[in-house]
Amino acid sequence: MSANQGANGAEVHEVRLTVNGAARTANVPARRLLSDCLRHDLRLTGTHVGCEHGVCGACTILLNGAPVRSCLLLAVSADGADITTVEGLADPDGTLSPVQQAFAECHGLQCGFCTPGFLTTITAGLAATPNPDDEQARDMIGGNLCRCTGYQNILAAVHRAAEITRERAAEPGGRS
Amino acid sequence: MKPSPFRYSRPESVTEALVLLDDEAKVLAGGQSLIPLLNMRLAAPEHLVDINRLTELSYVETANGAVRIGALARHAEVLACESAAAAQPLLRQALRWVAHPAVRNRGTTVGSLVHGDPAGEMPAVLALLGGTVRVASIAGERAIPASDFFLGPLETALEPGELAIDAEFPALARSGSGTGFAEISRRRGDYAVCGVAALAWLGPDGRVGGASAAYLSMGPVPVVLDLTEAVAGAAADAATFPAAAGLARDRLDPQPDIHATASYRRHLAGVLTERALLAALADARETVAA
Amino acid sequence: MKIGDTATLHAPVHEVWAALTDPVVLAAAIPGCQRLEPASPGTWRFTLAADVASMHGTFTGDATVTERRPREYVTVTARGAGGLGGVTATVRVTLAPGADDTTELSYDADTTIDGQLAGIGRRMLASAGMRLASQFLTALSQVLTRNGADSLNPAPTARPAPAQSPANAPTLSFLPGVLAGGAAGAVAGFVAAWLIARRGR
Amino acid sequence: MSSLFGARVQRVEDDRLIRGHGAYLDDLGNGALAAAFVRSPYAHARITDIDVSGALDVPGLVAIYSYEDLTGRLAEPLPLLIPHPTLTHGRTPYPLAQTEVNHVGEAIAMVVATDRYAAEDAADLIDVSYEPLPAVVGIEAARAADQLVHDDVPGNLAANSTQEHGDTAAAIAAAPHVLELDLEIERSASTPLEGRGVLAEWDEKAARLRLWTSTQTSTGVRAAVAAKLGLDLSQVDVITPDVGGGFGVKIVHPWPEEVLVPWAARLLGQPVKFTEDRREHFISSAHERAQVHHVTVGYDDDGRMLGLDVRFWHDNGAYVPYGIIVPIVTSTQLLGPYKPPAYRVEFDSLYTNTVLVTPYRGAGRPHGCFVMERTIDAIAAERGLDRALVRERNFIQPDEMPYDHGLIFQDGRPLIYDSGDYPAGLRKLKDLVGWDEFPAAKAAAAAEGRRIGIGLACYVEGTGVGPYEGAHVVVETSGKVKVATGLTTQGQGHQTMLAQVVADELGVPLRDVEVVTGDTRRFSYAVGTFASRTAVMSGSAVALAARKAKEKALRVAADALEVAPADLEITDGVVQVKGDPESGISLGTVAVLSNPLRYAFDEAATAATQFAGGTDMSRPPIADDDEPGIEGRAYFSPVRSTFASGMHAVIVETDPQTAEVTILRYCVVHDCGPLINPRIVEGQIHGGVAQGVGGALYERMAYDETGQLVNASFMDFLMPYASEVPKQIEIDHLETPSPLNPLGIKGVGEAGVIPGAAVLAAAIEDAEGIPIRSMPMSPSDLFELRAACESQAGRR
Repeated sequence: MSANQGANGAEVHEVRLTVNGAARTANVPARRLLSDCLRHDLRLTGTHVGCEHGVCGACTILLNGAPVRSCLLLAVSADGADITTVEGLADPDGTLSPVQQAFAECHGLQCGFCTPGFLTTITAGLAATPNPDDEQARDMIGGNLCRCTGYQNILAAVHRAAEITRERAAEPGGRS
Repeated sequence: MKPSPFRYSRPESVTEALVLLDDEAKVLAGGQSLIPLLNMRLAAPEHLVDINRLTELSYVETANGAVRIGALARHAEVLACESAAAAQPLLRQALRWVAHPAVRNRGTTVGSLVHGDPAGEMPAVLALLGGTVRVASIAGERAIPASDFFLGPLETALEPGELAIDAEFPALARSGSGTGFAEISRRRGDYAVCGVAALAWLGPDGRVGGASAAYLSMGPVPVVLDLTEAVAGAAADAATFPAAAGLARDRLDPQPDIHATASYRRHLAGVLTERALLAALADARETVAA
Repeated sequence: MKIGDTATLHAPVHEVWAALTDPVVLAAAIPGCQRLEPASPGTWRFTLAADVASMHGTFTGDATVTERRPREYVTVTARGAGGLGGVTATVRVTLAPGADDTTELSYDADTTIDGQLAGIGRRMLASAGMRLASQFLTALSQVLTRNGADSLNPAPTARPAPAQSPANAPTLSFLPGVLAGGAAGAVAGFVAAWLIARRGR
Repeated sequence: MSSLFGARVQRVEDDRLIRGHGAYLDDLGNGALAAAFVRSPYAHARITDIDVSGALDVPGLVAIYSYEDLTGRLAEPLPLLIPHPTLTHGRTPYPLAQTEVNHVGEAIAMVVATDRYAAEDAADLIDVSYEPLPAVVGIEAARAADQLVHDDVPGNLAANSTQEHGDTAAAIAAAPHVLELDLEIERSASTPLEGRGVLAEWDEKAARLRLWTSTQTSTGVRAAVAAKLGLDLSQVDVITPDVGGGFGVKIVHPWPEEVLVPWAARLLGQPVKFTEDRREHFISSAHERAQVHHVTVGYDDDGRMLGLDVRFWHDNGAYVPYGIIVPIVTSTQLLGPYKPPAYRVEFDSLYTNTVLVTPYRGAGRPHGCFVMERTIDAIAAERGLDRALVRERNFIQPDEMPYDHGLIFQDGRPLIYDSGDYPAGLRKLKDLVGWDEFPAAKAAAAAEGRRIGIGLACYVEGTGVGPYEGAHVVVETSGKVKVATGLTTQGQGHQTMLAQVVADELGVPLRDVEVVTGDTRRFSYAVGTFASRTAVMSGSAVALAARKAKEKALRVAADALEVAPADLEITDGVVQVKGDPESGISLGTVAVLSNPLRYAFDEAATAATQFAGGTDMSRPPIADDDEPGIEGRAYFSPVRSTFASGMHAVIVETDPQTAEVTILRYCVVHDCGPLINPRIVEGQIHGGVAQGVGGALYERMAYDETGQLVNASFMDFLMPYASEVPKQIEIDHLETPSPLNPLGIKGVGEAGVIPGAAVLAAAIEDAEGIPIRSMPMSPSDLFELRAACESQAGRR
């Protein structure tokens, strides 16, 4: 991080991040939320902002692998971090991640606005708990709000994603 | 909902942090309580001192009969720490109720103490266990006992210029004592409508020796009650503890809000006192059996 | 858009009038004034750096005296134009003796604005204009109480014009305010320019 | 009938959205100027001054606007969208408050700056002086009218409306039994995860406005903005991007921001964007639900209603831009599947100094259903009859369809149910939930000290209201089919559902059909997405348009193949002689042939050029009554609404100690006619049920007596998480086709939410043995209700 004066007189900090595997740099004032930095400075608009007070979970990203609310993080504070957003979940060849595929198969989304937060949260959740039971699946998504689906199909997608992960691992030369 | 401008410092050491902490400064650790306030512009500190680089404070240590939690230890790290859970099971029992995993991944345990929300789980745990918060400033260090630390809603004894370094939670004397935690919130992960952290121990006769409990959302600060007079001598496997519940209801004077009337809160305090006690005694009996 | 205000200056009327008719004083006291010089009898040409909020620009134009009575009042009509738009303003400045050798100064301005500046909102323009006028009056007041223009650094491009009456110049000093206070927006350009100029000091 | 209609196909929308490639409003317009608003902190006040001087130095500030900047029609109040003869005192807000503010959150000044941070900085520094006025909060205060919201609206009364069928007073007077009940529902709101938002670009050279807005009606916004800004319709394009949920709140238009943002973009010559934040959404958009009802019902020994009189009071908030649709819907849809021989309903729509009230999913029906179902349960309790039996006895029977209630519905047309089989629905639901076995289960639970209860609630929902929707279908020379309809989509899977209809009609693969909604450049005649109308209205329109395109394709192919059109069929995108796959030509080729060309642009096009031969030289290349291309444009305008129906049953457990309510089972039987995509239908029901549960047990808008909304955040407005919704929602379908549209379909968008408060109240009442007359019901509420009942019982 280095700081200098920006055009508007506010101190501007250079923030270096690894986002979805790529090195990125942004020059932002200290108060810039990480969610805004990702969306507007780095143009990764897949991360959505639903409440800006940490309750809805739409802005959830993976910070060094762990889900966190990007609206409750200053971009400067994340300097040096490794970040995964929804745009980074699919394989480089475009193959959907197990969680993404499960959402499509299970009708786990309607308007899609909260979906990126669910996808990142579940991705990390399944890494920690690869075969969740119903209660664990519910806990996994317990901090994300969805106003469309009533969560039924999202829960189904958690289980289906676990299943797809197992299926892929079982494929000859399958990926993890 | 965007923060007001502020001056930003990110010290690399505690010493540097203490030098930077002027009277206008606010410390940013996990930010899970502070940043919502900044976003809503309910708080607009002139200077923000970000301590997220002070990895020297990210420890969770169990030694000398206590669990010591550094100012940068995230809730999730404390929750996952087996030695901490073994030394003081109440930590894990309570941390499960702190918000949601994504918040626990970033939020710090010491930060939630410093935030001083009477609806928060960790202030009640510190208060019940009689722990201390170690704070430092350029003038030196001091240890503030929990009983002096929480002054009012969102108000603690931390002075401007002081940084909370760590918090010490006394370990549980494992033989014949146990802890329990019970909470009711409107939605899972919300702040408690009422919550109870309980500590109970067995007497030499195998009956209940005594108990105490700390209450969330039942006053301006965590409220600790000695329940011993209501439980001493009872069978350790009793199914109910109406006297303890009654004592809690008599002694507590909660306030109403949009989620609960005062009388409902008082009623819950009784119900949850019993639930937390039952859990604590079951825990205590287990340690004896073991 | 109309704006107006009053101020008490701690000098007798004749001194105020003199200061208001001294181009050196005026050029120095008008925020953002880059140039102030006579064009023809009764008309002055001016250049003002204008910077309204995030808009930047320069206004060039003429100010013409339409009415005057020494030590009592003067009315000036000014037109300015620049990249941000155009401004037309009519400003009347009135002086009256106050208690203890002071002067009660009042001004009223009526302004119309077009172009980009017209789009920024009239309250912002008026507010900025009045603030600039106030800054001008404060600067003027300082000159008067220090009993001379020496305390102000003369603007390098301001040229005295002894050959003609500079009586329209004082009104020009309110132009930014007037413009800012004016109908829609051009004034704001002036206003902002002054703000910038002020910050630069 | 065919392969795609009724298939559980995966949504075509999803691939983009799950990759993070959606384009919601705030994802657009990077670099646009940002708008923020100064909003009233008072519920009721006169504005005495607006001092912006403190804001002038904010870096990045571009402009500040207040009412006096508004000119022309922009300076007038916003439109009253749906006038009604009984809405005698309709009041709507100005885009920016003129002299008075009437609710906390009303916009007073707009700030434009280089980004939202700077805009908020400036907004914070604008000093508005107020002369506070007494606030009218709640229906009681509005009725008392000691204080007025609007000086020129006596009694705070926006509208008083009455409808009656039969002689209700006489019927009740003559009835052997009469009950009176007071029933109340509190406020909730749509709260989509994405708030409102609008982005505008003015093209000075083309004199054309391009507007993106998170709306439920792009054509409505277009007409309103054109009128307000004095532009011709053809100068305004309105594009609906991906929309992060609507649920009703985004049907209101134009929101102040929807006219102010394009106006500022034009003035400033730069794109301007407004992205509503969460706090703004709570205090500056719209709420719904709050009503107080008094019911008088007369009935016979068997529980059959003889006369029903409902008097209710509707809190419409500070303004009525959407008219009085909500109470009108309550007053008419309250009847559900029942047929009281005499019915009278009267309501007052009342102003309060609170956020305005406009339709939220269900739109007046949840309250009506609550009133009707509570009444039926009260009759059953008083008579000692089974609650399901009393319902059955009051049902409209299938052979009574179409059934005329003798009332006027929300579309101004007669309230006539077109079809439905309520007894069959009830049988299915009783089987699904195990209604007849429940008493034994309840007794067994009671023996263990547990309290469980079962509830039942039925509803009928008028869906697919007019006036019309249209669609355009064109077959490209690639064989791809492009479909456009004007209404908008907010996550309901319209692109998939409508593509299924078109693919079936045309005989093409689903992957070849692409549907665009809500873009006035593509289809400019439309109404909007509300009242569960898309499948019925646009579904029918795309079917009719596809049929026209198909008819044309068959005619062109018949010419080419020298057979009669009637001998042709289209299968998998190939036009062929029936039963003869070898004879086929692709639909793309047919599209080439349908458009006689002078210039070839590729090899396929060569077949349609003028020297390609094979044409009849005695006729013009395009016949007098014909057009080039394989296209169809059609409109669907039904004579009146079609009526979907359903019923929910729920089993709850109430905690004897903590008064917490746990849903053990949630069962749904729903009838929306033939299902186009059962997966999507079930998704709609799931979401509705979750909102119903939220409204019944968690959500309320908590205003204090001064008109401050004290829970204006997701921390305290308790939208359910996964942990709060039923673990499983069990669904069974009934498919009673509608005779009113070509596909026989009925809408489903709102259905799931309608009986939420009613069915949960019934189940809690059954578990607790305490009459439930007011919802929502928090554990604290239930605890206090228990205490009140105990103290009442103690007094007796």
